[in-house]
Amino acid sequence: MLDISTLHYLVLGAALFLLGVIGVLTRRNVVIVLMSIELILNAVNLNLVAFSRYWQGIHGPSALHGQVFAIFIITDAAAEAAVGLGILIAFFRNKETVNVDEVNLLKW
Amino acid sequence: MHGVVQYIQSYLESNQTPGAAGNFFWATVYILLVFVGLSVAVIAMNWLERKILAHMQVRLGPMRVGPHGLLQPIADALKLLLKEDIIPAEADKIVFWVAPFIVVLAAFTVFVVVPFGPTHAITDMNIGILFMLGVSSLSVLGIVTAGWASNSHYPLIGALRSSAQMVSYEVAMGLAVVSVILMTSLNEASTGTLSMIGIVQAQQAQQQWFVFKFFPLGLIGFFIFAVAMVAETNRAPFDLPEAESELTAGFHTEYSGFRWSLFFLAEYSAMIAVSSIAVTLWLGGWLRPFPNALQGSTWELVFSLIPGLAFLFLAAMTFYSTVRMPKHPLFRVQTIGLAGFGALLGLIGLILFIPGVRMRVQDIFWFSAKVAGFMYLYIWYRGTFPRYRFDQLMKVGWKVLLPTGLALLILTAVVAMRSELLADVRGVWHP
Amino acid sequence: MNPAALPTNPPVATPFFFYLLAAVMIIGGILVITRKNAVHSAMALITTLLAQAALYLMLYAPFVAGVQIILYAGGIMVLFLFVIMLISIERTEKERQFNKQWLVGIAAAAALGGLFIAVYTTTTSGRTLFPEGKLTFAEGDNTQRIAGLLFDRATGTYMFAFEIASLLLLVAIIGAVVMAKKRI
Amino acid sequence: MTDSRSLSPLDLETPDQTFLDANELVINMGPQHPATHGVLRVILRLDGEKVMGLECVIGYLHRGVEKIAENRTYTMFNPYVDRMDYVAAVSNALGYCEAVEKLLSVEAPPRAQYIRVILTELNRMASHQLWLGTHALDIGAITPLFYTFRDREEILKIFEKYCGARLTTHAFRIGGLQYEAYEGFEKDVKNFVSFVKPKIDEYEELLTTNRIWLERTKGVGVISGKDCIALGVTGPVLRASGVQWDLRKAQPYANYKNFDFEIPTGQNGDTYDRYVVRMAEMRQSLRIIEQAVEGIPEGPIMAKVPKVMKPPVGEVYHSIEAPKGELGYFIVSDGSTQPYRVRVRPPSFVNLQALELMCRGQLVADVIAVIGTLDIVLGEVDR
Repeated sequence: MLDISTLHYLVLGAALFLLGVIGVLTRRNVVIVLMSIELILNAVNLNLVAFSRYWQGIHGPSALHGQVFAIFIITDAAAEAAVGLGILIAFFRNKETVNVDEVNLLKW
Repeated sequence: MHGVVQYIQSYLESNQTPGAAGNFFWATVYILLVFVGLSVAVIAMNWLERKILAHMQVRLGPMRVGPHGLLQPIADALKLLLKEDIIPAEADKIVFWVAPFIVVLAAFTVFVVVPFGPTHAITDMNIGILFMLGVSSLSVLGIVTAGWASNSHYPLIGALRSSAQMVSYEVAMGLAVVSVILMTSLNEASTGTLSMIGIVQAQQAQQQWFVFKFFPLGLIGFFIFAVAMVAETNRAPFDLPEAESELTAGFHTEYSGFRWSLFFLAEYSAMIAVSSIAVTLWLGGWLRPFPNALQGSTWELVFSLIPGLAFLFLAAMTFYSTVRMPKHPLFRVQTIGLAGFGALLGLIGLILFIPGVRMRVQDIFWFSAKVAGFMYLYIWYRGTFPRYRFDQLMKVGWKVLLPTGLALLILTAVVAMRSELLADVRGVWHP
Repeated sequence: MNPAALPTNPPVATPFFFYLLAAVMIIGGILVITRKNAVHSAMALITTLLAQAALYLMLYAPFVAGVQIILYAGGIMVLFLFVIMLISIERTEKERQFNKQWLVGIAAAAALGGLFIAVYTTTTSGRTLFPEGKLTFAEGDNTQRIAGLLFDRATGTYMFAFEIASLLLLVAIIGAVVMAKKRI
Repeated sequence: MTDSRSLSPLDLETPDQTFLDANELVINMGPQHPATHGVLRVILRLDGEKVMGLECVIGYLHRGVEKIAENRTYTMFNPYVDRMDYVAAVSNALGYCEAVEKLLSVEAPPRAQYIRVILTELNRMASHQLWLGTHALDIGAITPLFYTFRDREEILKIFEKYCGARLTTHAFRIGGLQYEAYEGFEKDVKNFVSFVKPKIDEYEELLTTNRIWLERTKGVGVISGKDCIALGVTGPVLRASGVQWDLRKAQPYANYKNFDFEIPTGQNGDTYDRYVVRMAEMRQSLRIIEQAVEGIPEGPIMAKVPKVMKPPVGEVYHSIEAPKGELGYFIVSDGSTQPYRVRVRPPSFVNLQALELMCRGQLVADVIAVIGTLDIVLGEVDR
């Protein structure tokens, strides 16, 4: 088998990203839409860490900017999930549904 | 064959963990060894818990299967394996099927980084303690999905309770752990570490268990962890997710037979796992007691004799109860069994006196003895305390442990800063 | 045979594990977006995240892997499951799963994919991005180095960003509480 | 919260508006449940863990005891009452025998009265010990159960030696006793008293100052004295709410006015006060037993009652202070050998009514604690 290059990771990241995009664009269930967003964020993370590995190969073991970015994105994802799910609960309590299609009013 | 012997020899002489040695085969063997040992420990724990609890409650506990009920856990295991495996008709079958395995996997995987000795660990990860906390937090996934998949109210409430409980106590637990990681950076050779082996080595280098470090800061951290770990493993007095008087059996109400026994196995191995974290972080892991006060080759010899003596003492106790067995022919088989068990213990004790084995095994012995102390605490709690109510449990977690943990972290950082600056002045600390 | 002769840091079976984990991740991702039941989706997502943590380990990023497990799998996904249990999902399971624009969505995603392919095939350095593929690092100081980037006075490029992130988390906590609370 | 304290009947149709009903959960606790003390079924409406309302469904242990009485002679019915509150069988028998004695206008001789008091108070001890063990078990402390059962065993041994049965004793007869106290009865009772006194301290040591126990019981299941009276709640539950009402003092029967004892009361009417009151009652019971065993007079143990009992036409209500509260017997006689109607006022049944009031707005775990603290016996609730 071939040695694994950065490109392998990038392709994997792109595939996951696309899956996430499809999920966000086509699903009606808000929970699954949020999960697809997590998928997208993770695809980005994978790319960043792969780049960091590549960068380390060039600039030595201290070039960890990609990994730091990944940590920030994970922090972001936590915040996003908390707020998103909070909105989801408020929405469900008032509308008794979790379908994005029904979020078509500016008030409820 | 010769190569194998040579390999074992070289391993025994080397200072690397089997995982670090990088040999796939031997790492696997070591994993199997640890897991078999863990299963045996769980079985022994089952018997001990029933006996100790029984004696606390003025009764005898299991006495029928084997002498003093020694074979009772085996009988229990057989019963559970032979029981019908019921999956409720309305349950979500796949998730119901998978959930116990998640719990068991999470509980067992933790042991990959548990250091039983400087060279007795499957692997020494750079992020050991992070890995341990992370993987042990995965078990909550299994519990939540088990409760949900049962499609029944009591398990669902149990699952919600346990997820809330475990997530909130993890925070306090993490803060206590971080304070220890700060302490590891204070020895003059290292810059702090997350590795489990590194943490114990830091205690060795600083000639002090971290529970006594910056007295009373280390002690406070230890207490926070000791409370949080009971809540983390869903044991009394924090056993709300499976509170039998309220929720019948909580998240595993609908489970039976083999699958139920997996939950049982996971609970006990999780108890051993968090106790090992506590022992590693605060009680010096494999280090023998008084590493700084009682030094010198004489003390080394004395302490290295203790494991063998402990086993011989157990053997003597067993023989004493053999003598006390009724002299009735009905009890002959049991008496012989007990004598055999005593002989086994004595044999182990004698083996532990062989110099090579002695030096090699005492790490494991001290580690296990400390963990066993924690196991006894667990049983003691269960025999003594009533159960907390859910809101009180949350109150303890968020309003007591969390602020204490934060204050502890800040105080530790301040104190550590001061000693680091001192070290910097001495020119031994370098970032 | 002395201890020094023991192999140190031997090459892991990288291609095999990469393809295995990649397959797990892709299958998990597909399951996430196709399952009717949100709990099944969440389980698939957890599998994906754990496989990704393993990939991080292969990329010599142990700290990120640990954070991934502890935060994503242990924290965020538990939150997801918790919420899924709070809202009853029986009704949504029987409903239509995909919206009316699913065709447009897939087309858009396909266009994006085409863009990716175009970029990756035209980039000349694509296949040689790991010039030192065999190079291994001591993992020992990964955490310390990240900490240096985050906190150190001299090398801490991301100190300010770190503080901002803590602010973000604070805002998120307040926001989540405000949103989810029935009555303040 | 203010309206949950009122006595309005539970309205299951319109949910309480302070709660949103998006995730209301209806849980069927029982009839098969480890902590409902038998076959009580409680339908709980929960918001998360908070109890929005509950409804008790009883009758799973109904045996028609009152109906059976109409087809039995007065003597033949006597053993049946033991099966109602089976953990306090002696008290049941005392109430029944005294009620029929009142109807017949006879009185048991003093010696019989003394032995009755000793056995009844022993039975109160046994009942309270069983309550303590199971109540602590419900709250999660498993060890007190074994301690109390160990000590209750000694009481049962005395019962067994006296009349041959341990639980459903059938110890008393209408008009007195069938059996003379056995050889060494007084010594056994004295030994028991000196044996159990330190044991009560032992239970208290485990629980009274235990932080978790205090948190679990203080302020849980509060009921005011007024509500107790309105609902007809009696016994330790009433006394813990600050009402000093004990039939042994208020309407002395069976020689109780000869003994010196106190009525322990609480102030807050919460689970902890009920616990304290019952613990104090155990000590008071021991006081009564000590006095009674010192002063047993010699003499006959059976009054003169006809072989075939035909009470005069009329009715009688007689109530005694059973361990769980006021146990009353209303007997209507039509002059025949069989009662025309027997109606029992069981304390457990009446006390159970307070459950809904005590639990609303509390948590699931509190429901368990409150069921335990009410000290119900389903045999008596369902009869």
